[in-house]
Amino acid sequence: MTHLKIVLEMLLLSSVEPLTLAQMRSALDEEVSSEALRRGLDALRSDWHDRGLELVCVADGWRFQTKVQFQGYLQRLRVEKPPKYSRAVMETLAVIVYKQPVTRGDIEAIRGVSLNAQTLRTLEQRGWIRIAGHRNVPGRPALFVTTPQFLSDLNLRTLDDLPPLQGGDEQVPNLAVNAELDL
Amino acid sequence: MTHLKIVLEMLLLSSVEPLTLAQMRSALDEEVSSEALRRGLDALRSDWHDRGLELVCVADGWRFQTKVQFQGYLQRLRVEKPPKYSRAVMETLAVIVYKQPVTRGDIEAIRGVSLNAQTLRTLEQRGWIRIAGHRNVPGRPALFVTTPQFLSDLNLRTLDDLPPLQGGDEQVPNLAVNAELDL
Amino acid sequence: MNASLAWVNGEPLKELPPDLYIPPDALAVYLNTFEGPLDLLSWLIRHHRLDVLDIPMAQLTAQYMKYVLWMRSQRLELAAEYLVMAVWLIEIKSRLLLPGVPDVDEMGGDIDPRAELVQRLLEYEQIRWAAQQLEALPRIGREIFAVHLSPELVAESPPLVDVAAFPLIWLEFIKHDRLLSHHKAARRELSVRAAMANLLSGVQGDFFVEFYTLFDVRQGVAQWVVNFLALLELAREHQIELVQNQSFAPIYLRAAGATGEGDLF
Repeated sequence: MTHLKIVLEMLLLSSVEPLTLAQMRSALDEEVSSEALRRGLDALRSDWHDRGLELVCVADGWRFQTKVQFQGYLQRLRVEKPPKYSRAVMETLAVIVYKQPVTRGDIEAIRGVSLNAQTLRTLEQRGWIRIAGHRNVPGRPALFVTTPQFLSDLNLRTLDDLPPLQGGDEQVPNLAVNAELDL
Repeated sequence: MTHLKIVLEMLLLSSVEPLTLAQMRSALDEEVSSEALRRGLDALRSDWHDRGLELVCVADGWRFQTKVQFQGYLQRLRVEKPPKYSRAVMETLAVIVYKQPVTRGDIEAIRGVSLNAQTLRTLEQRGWIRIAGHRNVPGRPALFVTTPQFLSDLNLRTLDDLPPLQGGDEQVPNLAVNAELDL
Repeated sequence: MNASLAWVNGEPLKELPPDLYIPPDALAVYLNTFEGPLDLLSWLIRHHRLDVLDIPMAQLTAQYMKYVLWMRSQRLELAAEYLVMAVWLIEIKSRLLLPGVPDVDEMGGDIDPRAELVQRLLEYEQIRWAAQQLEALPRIGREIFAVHLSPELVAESPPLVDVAAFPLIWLEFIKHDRLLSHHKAARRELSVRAAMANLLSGVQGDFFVEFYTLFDVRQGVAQWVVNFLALLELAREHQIELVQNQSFAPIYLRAAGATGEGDLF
């Protein structure tokens, strides 16, 4: 393994947050071109190919993370259960993700129900949404958008990596067929 | 790399705490003897021999840690990205510094926004503010003041060493009261 | 499809009976799982295999009303949205039934009264679907975990704070405050009391003041209003007198109780 790869691996494995290319370059003791850095990261990624972790590039940088197929081992080890979000929370998130920036009123209009204050707070506390500004209408309601951390937590680099919304009429068969209820 | 080593490596690198042999065995899907487990860990340790991390056995279990000779890279990284308090935390601290003793309500009135409980907790956990008493009004709200540790962490001898405010004391009428408080 | 809808007397309820009779215990559990009227409607449409683009309004409204009335009879907490939706459904149904002037769009084409309902159902359905997709994505802390070395080895140093930041923060507060005090200053400037004092000092002695001189163009409309209010106030307090010889003639002001030696008339 080259010295560059050894240092990059060590940096990435010991950082709690994803690292940007700029951060990695600032940590290195000698000048490294972006090109060389990228090649080093690519090589490192293939080195880990058949291991339990993978090197990924998400919204806020590069990080090592466990592969999905190993979740069973980790779940056996973990005492704390990850939070399970209600349908209200996930639907609210979906509206913000696909229609951002949106106001609380927009969310209520699409879902057809009034929004519990706790629902938005849950998403804010998770660091997935934030207020990006205010709409210039009476009352100046807050405009919500998703954060880079939301993308990073869902293992995505940009919003374009999300499954596209099924549009208009193709939706109909789904509506007719999907008789399953999620209770 | 054997499957056992891949799983152990993944578990150890993603665990927040050192892992005991018992924890590792409980996470594995098949029965593994202590002997086999130890051999796997030893093999893993030599695999990492010429890399930036090392696998060590400490009092409360096994863990990966960065090698001492790589600390320089990590320090450069940390300098590049010094952690910062949020605007809310800094503003709250400034209000307490100049207006102490203050209640949560005072802080909210000056900042013009409601105060997140986490903001005060951050400052309390840092040991920079404490509750000095309660104001004798309905609800008996807690009165916050700065601590001696705040002064010493910021290299100040007394509160008078704080930079003076432009615009004079009429902007901060309570400033003179500080003298009465024994901190 | 194997998931049971609810458990009734220990028995899993796999599917709701087509005749809509559902044991009350099950229905209570079941209705609480709806995320509002759009969710209930889109379930009814799916369950009865109706065509969302050609909704039989009478049938859908009847089904929906059965649920809503049932919920009311059971005193289930019924959000206002459900009743609003009921009103809307009935309105659409009646517009379809009533002969009369059809709604037309700008192009002159007929508008199906159901169009907005269909639009909202489809939009909600998209979001319901998207929420399921988001839920299924692997998530940090659930299916995937970021690496973590023991905290003492990569201990984050606590944030550093520069003392010089405090006065700057305070300046921000003061600036904010100045904005507010600016408004207060503006209010003082337009004080009716001040205008009254000003007016009174102008009519000392036996001088008359012509009414129009109070409305100097340079003072602006706000000041005019204040001057006029001051004038009315002074007249009410009998501190000044207003004199007008005849209709549309000039109006004059003078201090109350003046001798009238300077009388113009």
